[in-house]
Amino acid sequence: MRNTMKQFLPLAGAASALMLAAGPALAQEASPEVPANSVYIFNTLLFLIGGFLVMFMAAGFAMLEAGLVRTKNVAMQCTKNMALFSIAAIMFYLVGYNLMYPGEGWIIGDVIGALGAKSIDEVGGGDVAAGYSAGSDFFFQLMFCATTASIVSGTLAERIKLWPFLIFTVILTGFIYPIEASWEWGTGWLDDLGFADFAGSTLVHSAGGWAALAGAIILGPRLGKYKDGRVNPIPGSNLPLATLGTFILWLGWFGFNGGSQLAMGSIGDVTDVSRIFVNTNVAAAAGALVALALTQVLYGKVDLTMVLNGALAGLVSITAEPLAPTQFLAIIIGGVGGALVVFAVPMLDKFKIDDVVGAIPVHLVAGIWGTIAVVLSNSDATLMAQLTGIVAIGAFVFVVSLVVWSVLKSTMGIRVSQEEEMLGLDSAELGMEAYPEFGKGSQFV
Amino acid sequence: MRNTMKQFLPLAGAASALMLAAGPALAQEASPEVPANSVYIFNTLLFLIGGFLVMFMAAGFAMLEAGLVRTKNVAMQCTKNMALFSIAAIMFYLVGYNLMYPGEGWIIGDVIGALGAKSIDEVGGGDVAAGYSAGSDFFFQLMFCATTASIVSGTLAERIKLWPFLIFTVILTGFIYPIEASWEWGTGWLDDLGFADFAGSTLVHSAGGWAALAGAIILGPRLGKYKDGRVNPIPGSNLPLATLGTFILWLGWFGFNGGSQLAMGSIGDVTDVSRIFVNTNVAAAAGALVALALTQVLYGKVDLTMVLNGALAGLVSITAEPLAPTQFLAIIIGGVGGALVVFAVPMLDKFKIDDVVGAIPVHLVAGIWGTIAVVLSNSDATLMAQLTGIVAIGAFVFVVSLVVWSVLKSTMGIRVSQEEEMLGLDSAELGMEAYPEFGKGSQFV
Amino acid sequence: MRNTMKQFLPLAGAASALMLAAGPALAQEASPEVPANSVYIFNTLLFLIGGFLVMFMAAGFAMLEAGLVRTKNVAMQCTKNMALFSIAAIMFYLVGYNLMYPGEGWIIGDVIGALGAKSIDEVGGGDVAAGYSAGSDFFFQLMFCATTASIVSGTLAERIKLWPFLIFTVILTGFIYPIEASWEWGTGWLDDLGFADFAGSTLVHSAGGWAALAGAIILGPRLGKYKDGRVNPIPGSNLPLATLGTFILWLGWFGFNGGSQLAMGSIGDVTDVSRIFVNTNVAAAAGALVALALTQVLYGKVDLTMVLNGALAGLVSITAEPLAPTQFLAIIIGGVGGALVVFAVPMLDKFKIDDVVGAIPVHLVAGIWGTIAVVLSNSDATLMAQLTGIVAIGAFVFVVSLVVWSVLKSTMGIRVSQEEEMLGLDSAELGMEAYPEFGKGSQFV
Amino acid sequence: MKLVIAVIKPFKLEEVREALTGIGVQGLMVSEVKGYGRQSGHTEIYRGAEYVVNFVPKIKIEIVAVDDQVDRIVETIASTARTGKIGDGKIFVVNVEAAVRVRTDERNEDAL
Amino acid sequence: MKLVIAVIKPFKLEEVREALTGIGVQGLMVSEVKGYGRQSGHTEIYRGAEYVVNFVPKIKIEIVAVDDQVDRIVETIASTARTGKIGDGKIFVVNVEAAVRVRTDERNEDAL
Amino acid sequence: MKLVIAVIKPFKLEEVREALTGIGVQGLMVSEVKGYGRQSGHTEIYRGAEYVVNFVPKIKIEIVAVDDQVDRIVETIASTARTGKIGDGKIFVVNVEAAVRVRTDERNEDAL
Ligand SMILES: Nc1ncnc2c1ncn2[C@@H]1O[C@H](COP(=O)(O)OP(=O)(O)O)[C@@H](O)[C@H]1O
Ligand SMILES: Nc1ncnc2c1ncn2[C@@H]1O[C@H](COP(=O)(O)OP(=O)(O)O)[C@@H](O)[C@H]1O
Ligand SMILES: Nc1ncnc2c1ncn2[C@@H]1O[C@H](COP(=O)(O)OP(=O)(O)O)[C@@H](O)[C@H]1O
Repeated sequence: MRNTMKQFLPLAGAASALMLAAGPALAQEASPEVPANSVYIFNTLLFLIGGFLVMFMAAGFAMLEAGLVRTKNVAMQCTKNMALFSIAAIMFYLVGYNLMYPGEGWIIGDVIGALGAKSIDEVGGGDVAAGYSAGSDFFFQLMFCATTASIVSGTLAERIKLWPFLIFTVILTGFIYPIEASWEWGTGWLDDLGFADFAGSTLVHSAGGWAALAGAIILGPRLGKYKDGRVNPIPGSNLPLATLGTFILWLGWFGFNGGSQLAMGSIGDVTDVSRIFVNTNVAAAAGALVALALTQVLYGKVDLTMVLNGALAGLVSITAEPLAPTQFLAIIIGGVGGALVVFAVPMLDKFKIDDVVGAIPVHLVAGIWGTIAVVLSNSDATLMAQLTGIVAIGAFVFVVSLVVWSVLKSTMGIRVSQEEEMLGLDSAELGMEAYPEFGKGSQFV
Repeated sequence: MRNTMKQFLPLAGAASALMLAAGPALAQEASPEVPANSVYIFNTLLFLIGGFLVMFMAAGFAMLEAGLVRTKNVAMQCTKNMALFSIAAIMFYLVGYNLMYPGEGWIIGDVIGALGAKSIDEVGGGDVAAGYSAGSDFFFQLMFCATTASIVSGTLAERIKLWPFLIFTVILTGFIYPIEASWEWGTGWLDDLGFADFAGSTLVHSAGGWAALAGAIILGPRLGKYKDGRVNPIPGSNLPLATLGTFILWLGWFGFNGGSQLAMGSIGDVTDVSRIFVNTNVAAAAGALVALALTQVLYGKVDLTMVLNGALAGLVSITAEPLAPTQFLAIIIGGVGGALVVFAVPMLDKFKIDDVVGAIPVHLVAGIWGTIAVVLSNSDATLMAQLTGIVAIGAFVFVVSLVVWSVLKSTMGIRVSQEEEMLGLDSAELGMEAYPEFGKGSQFV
Repeated sequence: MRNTMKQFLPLAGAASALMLAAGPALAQEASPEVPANSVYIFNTLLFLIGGFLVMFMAAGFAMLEAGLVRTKNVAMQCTKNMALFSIAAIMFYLVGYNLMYPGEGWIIGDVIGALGAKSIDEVGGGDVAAGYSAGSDFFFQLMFCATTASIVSGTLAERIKLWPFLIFTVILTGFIYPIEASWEWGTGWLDDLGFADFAGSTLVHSAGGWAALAGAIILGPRLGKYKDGRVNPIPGSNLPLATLGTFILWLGWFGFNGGSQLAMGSIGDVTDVSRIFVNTNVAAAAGALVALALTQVLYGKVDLTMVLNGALAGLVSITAEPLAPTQFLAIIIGGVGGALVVFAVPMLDKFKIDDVVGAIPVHLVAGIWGTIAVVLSNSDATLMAQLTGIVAIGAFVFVVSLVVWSVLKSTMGIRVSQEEEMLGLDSAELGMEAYPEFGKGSQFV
Repeated sequence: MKLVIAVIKPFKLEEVREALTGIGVQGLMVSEVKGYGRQSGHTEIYRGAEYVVNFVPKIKIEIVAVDDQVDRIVETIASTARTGKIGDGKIFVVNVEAAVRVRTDERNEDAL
Repeated sequence: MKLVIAVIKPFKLEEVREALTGIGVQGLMVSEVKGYGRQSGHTEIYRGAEYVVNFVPKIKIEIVAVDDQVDRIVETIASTARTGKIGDGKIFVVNVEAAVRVRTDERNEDAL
Repeated sequence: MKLVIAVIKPFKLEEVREALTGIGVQGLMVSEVKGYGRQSGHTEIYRGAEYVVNFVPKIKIEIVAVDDQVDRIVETIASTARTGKIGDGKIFVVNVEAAVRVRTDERNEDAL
């Protein structure tokens, strides 16, 4: 299946072939093919640009989360985001990549990939027949792994200890994500089954959401969040930072979805990348506007944090199939994502699952929706295959995460003490404060 | 006229042709032309890169404005910026694009374009003869529409109601901007006349400025801004955010101006894009430094907010013609822009026009200057044509905006109540606060 | 030596030639060379993308520094960062570029380059034989000059007067940096000697660090930093901004190192760029994680500011040779950089050298380490040549900076008065405040 | 000497300060407080959850004045800060036993 | 009337406020302060340098109440804010000579 | 017992705290205030418009002490906070009727 194999790419791009097949008239008037060397450069460049855009999403998550936690936990949230991205970089190199893309070397066929650190092209090397440089592909794929970990940190903020969180990140980025992602993008069993997830609504976003959900359940809600049967809102400390984070994520998503075309060395491919950019953008817009309108209608006032979540939910929703929909359909898909968030946030609260930044509604709920919505535009996708993928990956990630969180809990403990939580993780675990000054007058030292 | 038609682009780029004409010796030693397929990819890529850079300007405006309003209105300013960008994305798709680029389908020839939603290339499609993918062009052009709306939100901050503002944004991005922009970039009557506005000093920046000016007049100044004949400064709440916003805008401007070359599939085109980057950068630098020096000389102290405005004014000034000037001339053009801002800000105050972030000096005043300055380097431009464009677009946008604002005012009202304004829009209209914590000690909940 | 000549690039890229030589089997199966025009476009595009990424590093430095100074000096730090980038843009154009890249026109052979403003390709021009457009090269190289100046501003924050700082910046960006950088990248005497510094661990980072060190010595520490033999920590006012700044710098570094490949118009080159991205990323990750682990072990608590410095130190360390190392070696190199920072920060304090943001440990110390580490992977590099370069550039920049700072001190004075320092530079020199509101309740005015 | 403590609505500060200057008050201190009183109790919704806003931002003004000025100060604040709507605030008066001007070491009434 | 000034640990504020509401207190002011006391003195490390944290964040509550409510208020605050650990805070009582409700110009006990 | 209220220049805080510790003061509260007094009145320019800066940042220190320590505390603050320039601040003394240490329920002088 095209586009489900998020790595393999025959010379000159699957898409050009498709174009030839699909539009003979068009293909005829095309001048001779783009030379293979140029194709290689274009494809590699797509990975590099896509990669640095997605890398910047790490900053987006950091700012979003720093803005949505209380002041007393802001420095810790920054620390976790720096650390998790760094851990992902190293773990994906050491084990993740080859687990995810074993080629022919599966340990357990189509289920568990290969072990071993990833090696890339030599200096001055590169094989034109590969269609792109191995390093650019690694760079790009790594960023998806890091994104999965970023999702978890937001949900569990303000109460989880630093070190167990980092250990979970090691396991998530080194094993959990690569294994489930191999089933599809590594051409494992889900790919064989016809499951379609273009850029990772399920593989990345729902997966991150499931890991976060397992953590939230084991960890419990923040002190005071639910008391006497009431939900006690805990407002985020810095909404412009959260807004900035959302804009950065929106920007990065062009790399996330656009780069997942995996090729731009042909007219068909680069045209598809453009289509993806357009759909990605408008889905985010629709998600934001639906959340804006819905909160106005439901609560009588617009809720900025929901608008931000709505934009992100629009983005997550379109991620499973950002190419096939028309712009109109993309608006619908993104808009539904925005609506889902508005309803899912209070619903989670009903279950006393405390998700500090709304990562579960945004990434898990909208991720499931987006994966189902693939069938609306992609005729190769079947509802059955989509549901199988959603359930299989959900079950795997959720159960393994539950186990890991439980083991961490019963060994080193995952939650700070009540007193530390009240004091704030910044003082308790870092011994420093995000905004240490005593108001602006702190001209004393 | 080349470069005034901000969309149409014959196969392989007008600029290559120009290059062939202009430099035969050079052209001879050039190896055979870049293959048409590659040209298509390069051009499309320019739009995509330019587009995501300009998209990020939405974050720049959001941060600039969030930094320059008072704390009590910061969350609202973030909300407006998220919403206006989203509205622009949807309106430009639904009506804006075809109004702006009717091709042969003008409703009123060269004045009012076509109606109907924009459709882009099919999956795997793309016509090499078009020179770039339709989606990439749409994506890029959309961002200019959104920028126009961003300009308005800053001026009217801290007192305008959310919903009337959003309705105005719908009209601005769906109709006002596309119509006036069609006159030039849609090859309408101003283009026929020889008006030159490479990347939109007038079409985007002044237009946004005029819409903002009309709004500011109808809306009136903030409470307490002008009392007893004195101007009462209302300092912005977060200058590092405003600085960040300015840097982001500066970055995005490389996409704004560089992408407006519309092609990079030939040596001539990509060389021109480089030249545009260089001129854009140095004009911003000159604007910032002139504002820095002038505020030191005039007030005895440097005013950071003026330096930020100065950099932006430099950018706006060079936008009408970022290609033709030498670097030296770009410094002059940008520097004059920076100076204009320093004088225009207090002048607006004299007229009791309350522009919260200085958008009118930056975008309208420097935009006019930049459009006139085209004649300094572009021999195809005439002062007459430039003035005609400035006046025509100014009159159209200003009058239509005045009418729309007046209608909104007399129907739903556009201004919050005095009490709400004093309380702040965040509490009054959103029921939330940008920085809700009571200083850093708010470890209570 | 390839890669040491950071400008000259024969038609179609040295690297392609290298590839042909190095991998005949591979080269044979390659389709015909990328056409020269396409190569030109690719190379130019690399400079443009690299350039705008590095430009954004100016925002990264601004945010990092705004976050690490006290509230009372934040607006000034923003002002300095805006101004220094602007000054660099103009000075590098007026004198810097030709001093750095004199071609055949050295004033003093291989030591002092040529005088005169830089001119770039005409409109529609560009010479295919040059391999890239002159404007793109200028744009890219300019950003390195600006980076050097950004390094200085952080160290000297919170006590230096604005104007002497700006004058120093004029000299640094117009003369000091271009001259020392010409020795290597302008193919001066250090290049002849075999010194290797791929993207500027020494030429940019150590150079900035030396200039900062000289300034810190002449300027003295902030009031109250060292008293009664104790070090008195002065916490930064806004750690999420500092985190954002670090992420922006990390992003920009892909342009910094990747763009320094100077070519991507061949399979070999673009593959190398990918390799550079990968190594750059993982070195930063290692630097961050080592600093995280080390502060935990040494102090019992993780220090976020050290983690940020650690990531940057990892980046600086890999900058001298981001291409040759394997990913594993890149981890070592970056990790050692992170460790060096953790030890260098308190060491500087021992010498009562007050470096507000840790720029000397990050840029000078890790820069020296990175330059030496070249010999670990680049067989063309010799320890002798590396040390010669480190010492020569260090001595030149340090001594000249010492002289300039001393002259500035004895003429106009470089330090604000005690009272102004206590009051804060924002009030004293700008007459404005970064966060002027009296907490969030400041609904008065 | 008395210490007059007034809690008022934030946006009234500037007006009150001007009125006080008008009657000859030469010094005062201002601080931010959160008030709890009859005014509190409106509900807001944040991310779908209702909650009661208990504390309202207020400004506290503190003025030390000689005894015979106190009434005038209290009246001036009361009349200027009044909007007639709930939450206008309170004024309290506390006795002060001594005062010092740090700069000059002047004492008591001379210190004000 | 008396002014009750209580300095407590920040996270106890909400509990104390509820307890006070429970005994009929209808108004109070809250502000942030930094406390120095026995609790201070722990050392932290910042960028490799040790330093002593002298000031600890605290919340100050101020309540003006009629005389016969004061004891109950003091007891309520004391028992609610108590954790038994160092730094729990202090309560002070100061005499108040007059009170005004700005909105209505009611005086003294009626003003509370 | 007395409550000593001192308003000082912010950068003097650390010095004053050390001096007070030196004479045996074991506890105090610090808060940020904006002062209005003789010192105010300098003009600034913001975006081309002049305005008068009315309020100056100050630090307020509050100490409850037994009666016979009060004079020493006042003298210590006054001499340490003095720079001789306008705006050095004020010190006020107010009577305190009761004190409680929350942690132990100790009362009055034992509570300090
Ligand atoms: N007993 C009290 N002690 C101290 N401050 C009080 C007291 N009662 C009210 N306040 C302060 O006065 C403000 C206004 O009081 P409130 O009861 O809301 O309105 P009103 O004074 O109009 O009846 C409160 O927000 C609080 O800051
Ligand atoms: N003499 C005092 N005057 C004013 N406030 C005091 C005084 N002593 C202590 N405080 C306040 O009470 C807080 C708690 O006091 P502390 O000595 O740390 O613990 P404890 O009350 O448990 O003995 C301090 O942080 C300070 O805010
Ligand atoms: N009558 C007063 N009541 C309360 N605080 C006062 C009073 N007068 C002055 N202050 C405080 O003391 C500070 C210093 O007073 P100011 O008149 O400026 O200088 P100085 O004390 O040197 O004459 C003021 O900023 C204000 O905070």
